[in-house]
Amino acid sequence: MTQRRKWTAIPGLLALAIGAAMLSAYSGASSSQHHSPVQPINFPHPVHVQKLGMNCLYCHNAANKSMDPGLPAVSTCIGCHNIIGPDRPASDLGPKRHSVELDKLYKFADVAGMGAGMGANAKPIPWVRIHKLPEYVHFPHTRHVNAGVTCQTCHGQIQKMDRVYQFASLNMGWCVSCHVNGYSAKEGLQAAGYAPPDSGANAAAAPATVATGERKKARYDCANCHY
Amino acid sequence: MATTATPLPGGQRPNIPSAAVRFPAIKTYDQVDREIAGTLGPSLGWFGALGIAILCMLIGATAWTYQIHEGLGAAGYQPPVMWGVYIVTFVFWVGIGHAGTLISAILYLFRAGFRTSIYRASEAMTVFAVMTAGLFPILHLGRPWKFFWLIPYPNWRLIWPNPKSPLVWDVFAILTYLTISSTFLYIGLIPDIAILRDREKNPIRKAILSQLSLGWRNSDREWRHFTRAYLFLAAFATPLVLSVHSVVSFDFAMALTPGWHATIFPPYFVAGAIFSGIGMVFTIAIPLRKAFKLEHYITLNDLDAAAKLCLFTSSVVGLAYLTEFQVAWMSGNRFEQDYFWNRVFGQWAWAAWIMLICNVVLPLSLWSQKLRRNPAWLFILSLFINLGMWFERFVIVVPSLSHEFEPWQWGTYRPTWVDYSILLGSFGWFFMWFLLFIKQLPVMAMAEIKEVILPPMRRRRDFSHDLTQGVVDPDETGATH
Amino acid sequence: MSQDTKKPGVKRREFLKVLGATSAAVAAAGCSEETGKLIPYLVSPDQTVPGVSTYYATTCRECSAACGLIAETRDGRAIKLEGNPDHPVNHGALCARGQSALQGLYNPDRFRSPMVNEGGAWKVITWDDAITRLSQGITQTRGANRAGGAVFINQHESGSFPRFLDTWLAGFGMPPHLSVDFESDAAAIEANRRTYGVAWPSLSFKDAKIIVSFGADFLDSWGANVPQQLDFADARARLDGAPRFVYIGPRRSLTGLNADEWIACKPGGELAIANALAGKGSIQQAATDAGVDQAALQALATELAANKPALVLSGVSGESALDVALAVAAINQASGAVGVTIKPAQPLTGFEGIAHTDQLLGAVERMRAGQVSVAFVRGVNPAYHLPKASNFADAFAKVPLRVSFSSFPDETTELCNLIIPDLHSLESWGDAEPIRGTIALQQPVMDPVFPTNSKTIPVAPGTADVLIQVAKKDATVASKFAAPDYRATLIAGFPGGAQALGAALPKGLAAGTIPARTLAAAPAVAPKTTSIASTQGEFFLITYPSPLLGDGRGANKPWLQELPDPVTKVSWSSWIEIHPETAQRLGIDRGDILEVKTANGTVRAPAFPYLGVHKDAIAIPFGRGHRAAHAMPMFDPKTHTVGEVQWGYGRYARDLGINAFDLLPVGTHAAGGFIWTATKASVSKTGDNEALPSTEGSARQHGRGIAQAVNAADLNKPGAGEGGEAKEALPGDASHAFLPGLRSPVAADAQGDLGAPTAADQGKNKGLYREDDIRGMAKRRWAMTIDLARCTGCSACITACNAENNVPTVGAFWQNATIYADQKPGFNITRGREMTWIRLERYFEGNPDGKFGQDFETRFVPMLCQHCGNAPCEPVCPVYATYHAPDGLNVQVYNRCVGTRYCSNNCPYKVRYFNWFGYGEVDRKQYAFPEPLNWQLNPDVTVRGKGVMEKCSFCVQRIREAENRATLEHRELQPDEFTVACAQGCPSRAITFGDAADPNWTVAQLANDKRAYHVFEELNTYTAVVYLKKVNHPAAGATAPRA
Amino acid sequence: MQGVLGAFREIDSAVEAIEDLKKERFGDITVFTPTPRHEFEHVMAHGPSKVRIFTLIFGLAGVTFGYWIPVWISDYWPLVVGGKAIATWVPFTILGFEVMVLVGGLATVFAMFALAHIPRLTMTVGYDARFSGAHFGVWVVTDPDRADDAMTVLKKHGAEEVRRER
Repeated sequence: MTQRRKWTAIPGLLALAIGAAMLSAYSGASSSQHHSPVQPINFPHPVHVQKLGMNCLYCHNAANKSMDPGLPAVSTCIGCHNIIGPDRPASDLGPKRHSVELDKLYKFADVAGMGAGMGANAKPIPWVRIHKLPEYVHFPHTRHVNAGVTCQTCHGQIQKMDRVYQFASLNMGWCVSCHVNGYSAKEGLQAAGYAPPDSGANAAAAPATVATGERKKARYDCANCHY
Repeated sequence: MATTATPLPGGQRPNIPSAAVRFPAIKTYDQVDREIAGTLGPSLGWFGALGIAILCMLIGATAWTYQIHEGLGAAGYQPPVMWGVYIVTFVFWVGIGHAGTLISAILYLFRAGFRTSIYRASEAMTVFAVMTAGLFPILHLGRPWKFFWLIPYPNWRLIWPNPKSPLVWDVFAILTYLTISSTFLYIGLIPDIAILRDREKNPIRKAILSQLSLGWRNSDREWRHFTRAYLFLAAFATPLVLSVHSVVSFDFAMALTPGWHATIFPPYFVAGAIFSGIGMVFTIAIPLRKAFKLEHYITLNDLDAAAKLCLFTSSVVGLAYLTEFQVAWMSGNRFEQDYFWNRVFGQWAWAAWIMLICNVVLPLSLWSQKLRRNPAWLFILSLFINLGMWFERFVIVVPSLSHEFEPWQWGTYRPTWVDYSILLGSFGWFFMWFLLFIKQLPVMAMAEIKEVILPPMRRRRDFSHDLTQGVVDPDETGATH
Repeated sequence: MSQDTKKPGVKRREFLKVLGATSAAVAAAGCSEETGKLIPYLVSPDQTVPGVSTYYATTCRECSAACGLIAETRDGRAIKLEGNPDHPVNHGALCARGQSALQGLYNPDRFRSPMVNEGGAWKVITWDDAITRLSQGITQTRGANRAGGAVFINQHESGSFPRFLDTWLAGFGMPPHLSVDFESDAAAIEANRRTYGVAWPSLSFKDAKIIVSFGADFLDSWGANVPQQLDFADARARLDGAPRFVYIGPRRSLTGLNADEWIACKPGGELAIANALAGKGSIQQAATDAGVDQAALQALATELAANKPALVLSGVSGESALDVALAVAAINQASGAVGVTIKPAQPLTGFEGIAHTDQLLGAVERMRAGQVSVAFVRGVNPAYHLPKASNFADAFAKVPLRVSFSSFPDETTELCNLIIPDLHSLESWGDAEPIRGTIALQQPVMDPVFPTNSKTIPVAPGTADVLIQVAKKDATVASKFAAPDYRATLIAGFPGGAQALGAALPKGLAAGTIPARTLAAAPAVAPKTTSIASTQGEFFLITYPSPLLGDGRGANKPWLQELPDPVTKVSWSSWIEIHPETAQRLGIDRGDILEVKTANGTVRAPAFPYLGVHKDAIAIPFGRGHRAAHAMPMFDPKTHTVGEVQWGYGRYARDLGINAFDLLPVGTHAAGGFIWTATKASVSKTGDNEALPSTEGSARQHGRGIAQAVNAADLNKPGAGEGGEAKEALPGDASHAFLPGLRSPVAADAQGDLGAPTAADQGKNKGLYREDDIRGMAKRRWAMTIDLARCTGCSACITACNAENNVPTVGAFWQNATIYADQKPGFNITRGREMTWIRLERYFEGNPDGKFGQDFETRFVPMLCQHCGNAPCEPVCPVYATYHAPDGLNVQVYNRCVGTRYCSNNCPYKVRYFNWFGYGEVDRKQYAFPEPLNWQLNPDVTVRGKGVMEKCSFCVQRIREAENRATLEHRELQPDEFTVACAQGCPSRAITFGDAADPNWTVAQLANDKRAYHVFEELNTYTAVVYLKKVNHPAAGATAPRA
Repeated sequence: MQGVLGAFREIDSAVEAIEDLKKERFGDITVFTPTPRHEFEHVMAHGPSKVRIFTLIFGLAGVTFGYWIPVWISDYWPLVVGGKAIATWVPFTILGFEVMVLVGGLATVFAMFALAHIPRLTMTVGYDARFSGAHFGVWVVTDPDRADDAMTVLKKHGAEEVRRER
């Protein structure tokens, strides 16, 4: 009466399952990191930021004074784009070409043609949201921006993204580690691709911690963000 | 085969733990195997009972599903009474569990002979009771789907439970208790499963049984380590059983609430737990010995001994009740005094008196030996004890909360059908497991019974020093060559 | 709000909808949830920064007082109403009703478009259609030459609109409108006019040496209650020379409960007393007539003589109302009150030109006679207010064209045949002259909530605009209405024109007067005074307007329905007050359903044994008992479709409680006012009993010292509270323990800068810790003081909290479980499941045996989370969902809570509230914020989901906001820079909030007041909420009971 | 491995058989008994079981771990609750105890498994189903030439059945 049974299999599998569950929980498998949805208009950050050198605050105008960064109104787009139409003549910027995206913009804004203002039945652009914190998390952009946290710290090299994707995991652990270990405005600037201002006016403008490169810690008890 | 207990000569009560008289009516190893293994075949009545149990469980499950969907408001909570039937029932079942461990572990250490026949059943009872109890803390959560947040596991939020909270102590205590007691049960079962395996004809069942028996061979080496390990497990389980209910009592004792905030709680709860457990053992064992015709295994001596234990714990509990009042009285603490007055003469008098009568007054009957040795009475009494102990927890939980510091927030409590269904369901769940158990696995430790009865001998041993002379008849030991 | 924010119009509103939806999402929702769409503005409005509040000054229209409002708007939605600090009338205070205006604005049962009743069936029409129909109707009437017979019944309001309306009416040859306010005290107004020549002089409680009130409930709804309350509180909070307050009347209202002495005369007895005090008639005679203790009366007379000036008020509503008022005026003049405590020089013009009930009844009679060609109703609900005895419905039906401008489906509107819903006052332009010489402006703080259904009219118009449109359609009238809309009309009429208006708008105030309407007294029916003595019944029936629902206008606002009545603490139900002694005699228990019968009608409602009502009387409040004319099914959120009309004043009001007007005869007193105490009634038990939805557990504090009081005499002992025997005089005085107790421990690691110990902490002042304890003391300790000498129990703080913190209302009958569960209004309240984070406990002291006696005292205690430094709730939470924040808050983390409810069990103050159902989850029937109520939700505060605990957070969102602002401006927080919602909303300034660790904050000083004490100090919880003892002014000889 | 198996009905005869086998220097003897009997323990004269050592070591490890978890947790994210110290060792004793029992108990069981060579994947030669019932088995490992002597010894002591196995 000899028998070999895989009696070891059951506990073994159980152990594996538990391990997997813990691992996924720990690695934040539930986060929507890296997802990069198709937008109604494929807005090229590189062109606006890198090529034209626009400041983030030009469009996201509340980022430094409000909880939420603010989204450019359609009129803001049209402000420039009723001069810069879909059809680009050949110039030092490059050869002549036609921009489909701007057509879309014109359709949304109900713009007859270049120079014309917004029409009567203009519709807002239904941008797809990428960076979303749960409702019970309160993230004041103003606090971070004014502490010298640059956009790139959380949003990645957004000025280089042809299509925006979620750079950080936005997990609580990710937030907290920065609050606990502190943040150096200097590195922030470097992340944004600037040399830290050593002297002159812009040094004065920048937060004091920039020059020193000291790491500024923040409160990390729950009620700082959850209320 | 022997069907009824053969009375001893002289009719006096021999309580001498001599192997010879432990089970006077059990003669041979074969008899043990035959009789106990014989109880395993499913019967019609068994199917009926199982059906009822499953039905009750389903009712409970439905109610729970509804409650999860609707929110806890579906239950009868009525602030300030934020804990109700669920916590009451939780403590009740944990308490039930304790007697099992007491009998199988503590009495094992004390070498109390009468444990042999009932410990398997009560150990099983422990495991299933704790399985039932374990459901309730989850069940009473506002967001039950988040219960695992109470367990310290590494997570990407980098946050952990609060080890200062009695509820986290509970998690540790209950989980440990469940693990250890089920291991203890299983270890004890291994040799018996081996017996079943060897008696089994049906190949499939045989295969399964030989899996469960882990290839146990009864070799001397196995027995040697087995007995040692069993001893140590018992040694662990003994303080564990004391700690678990102390921890449960901390849920209350650590709070500020008048009627909860008392240092007497741990011993008081442990005594209560064992008391209620013995009650449940009676409720289970007495019908069992009748149905399975095992009266000569669970003898009147055993019941008698258990009844004494019951009487003892009952009086401990009674003393605890009195002490509570005395402490409140002498504390000079207005809140305590108001509360305890309200408990016995106020809105909750009815519950308090049910508790006192069932737990303190009725068990006094056990001073009479006649009643101690009367299974019918023990069974009825045990039902009262179960009721009384449920109400003890009710009296501790609900009235305290309904009559706290803030008079403006004094209230009352009325459960709804959801509470009742889930309470019913818990009994269904418990008995479902228990019924399944008794027909799949032996309700008595065959190997251990063999250990205490006379081994087959070729030569007649001299029992002249033993007052039970003549009990052992060489012709019946089958030692005939 | 300048009109360019209007440009985005409809599409803008789409955006708002999205916001509304997202902000209503729930804490319980997981982290990786469906990420939504981001809808940008089309044109971003200047002024507003997304996510930052904008504040607009405007005027409150909930009652005649016209208080000043500051409306907080976020991303184009009004989310909170607060008092305008610069306003001359309310000085920044605001009552519960005023704050609840928001729920009128966002009421889910508001009409979304005009409707017409054709052949008994209602159908929705476009705005253009509505306006056309209206002008056609009017043209026909004029054609038939019956324009003279028109009646326009308007909710009374001050400002330009009445005159504008009269001009409009006159343009079509119609008589001036009736400006009706059911809550106004005609007798007082008439007496004032005769004595001082103004309708309502402003009152000064501060300057009075003694205050006597003949049933004038100046803290409930009599007169301009907000300024009165503020002034009263200031007067009483003075530690020396505070005036005693004596209340004379058969029922102790909220005002009466705040009195030091109650003289319980029987209804109608006031006249005798007033006359006696005025010197006409003997005290002894008066005592016997009024059935009161002669000694008390004598004492009062002498006291009045001794303390001048007095402030004596009359708010009696009986047949003798006017006589009492005149007698009272005489007393005032005798004690030299005029010009000191009563200031005719600064009249509250809001009370001018109120048409009284006799005039309204006159109109009704003309309707019945068929003389009325067209009737307009705006904001008034006569079908509910006029007793059944007046058969208003029949009379009204005789009018061919019945136009309603009401926004809500009330009883009268249902009887009309054309509905052109008005805009809410927060959506429309207007003005008022609350006090002579000051113009208060009313500007729209947001776009109309509901889009228009018309191509040509981009934004839903208000009544004024509609009238202008109608006028423009008529050649003869058009000339008078050149201005495009009412706003333009206002600017035209405004002294200084657009320039000045623009300048005035930010503060919402301007100097100047609004020309009063030239009022020809509308024909009235002769006063039908029915002598109460002649009526049948063993009890006097006292009816009174509820301090919260008023005469019934508030009934459709869940906040007000849920807010426990300040006196009886009952919500979501009507009740019948009867004295315990009488109740015992008749074997009536609390909640027994009584049947009250008068010659005019019968009602059934649960009994509420109440110490404060005369033993020969029963009292029933107005406000509930709204009914649809035709039987309407109970509201069911499952089957209900958005926009479906909920007749009977909406889902929250219909079939809820009883309408006390049904019991009353049509009686008007000499001043033309409606008589509330008009008849006797007989009471009988019906045998059934229902639990009253009340938040009251035990009305006695069993000597537990929750609400402590001290007699003024003891208080003024030299050196009270500074140790020694003076301590005896102030039991529970613990000021010595405060500042240390009010320090707040932080974790060994500093938690940012908060951990840095202040100089005070070096070595000593470790609060509850040993000096060598490793924990540092935080820099901050947010704390609160509540002055019970100021608190009047008005409950405005609760509404303020509800509005600020998205606290759900749970009392509607559908907010209960589904299967086999009572669908009863207030069920959850009966079960003690109310959610209000701050509650007002009302404890009675004295008169324990419940016998009829006048010497019982009432103490109100606002009870909220005490934010203990040593909080019992914290260590028991298994998941750290509640803990002690470094800045001293006891924090509740909703998204971490698993709902063990252990914290609540362990909280001695019982101030934690559990979400038994998904009150905050959109798709549930228990959802507390049905569209568009959810537009009001505060985006800064998480809406809690099913199964989590919640509680007062000390408005942590406001703290964060202030901190953010400070850092943005690179500075530290300034002392008293901001405050929390309840403190801000408290009309009597009883609550002070701030940083107790910094002596520059007011709260730190108040915490050391000699009246200060902690509740349950013996539990060593080191609460952050410090109460200041109530101060009693017992009559000479008597001593107030104390706990 | 081969040897001789004898099945006895009576315990005393089995014991005597073993004694004789030992006298005759037969090697590795295994007894199969339905229930642990001291008679066999004496005659086999094994030393005490090693399980105790595992129990001790893992018990101590458990209590250490049980203290360490809560201390580390509290210290990892220091939040003040109820004004208590961050790491409060007194209540942590409870966790320490529970974890000690858990780890110690399980360790004991696994030690028993390891030492007793269960679970075993195959029932090795020599076992007979009767030995869980009412029979005592004596299994002697011998080389074939001495098998007969062993069998005689067993028979002599009244073994019910004696057979060779391989």
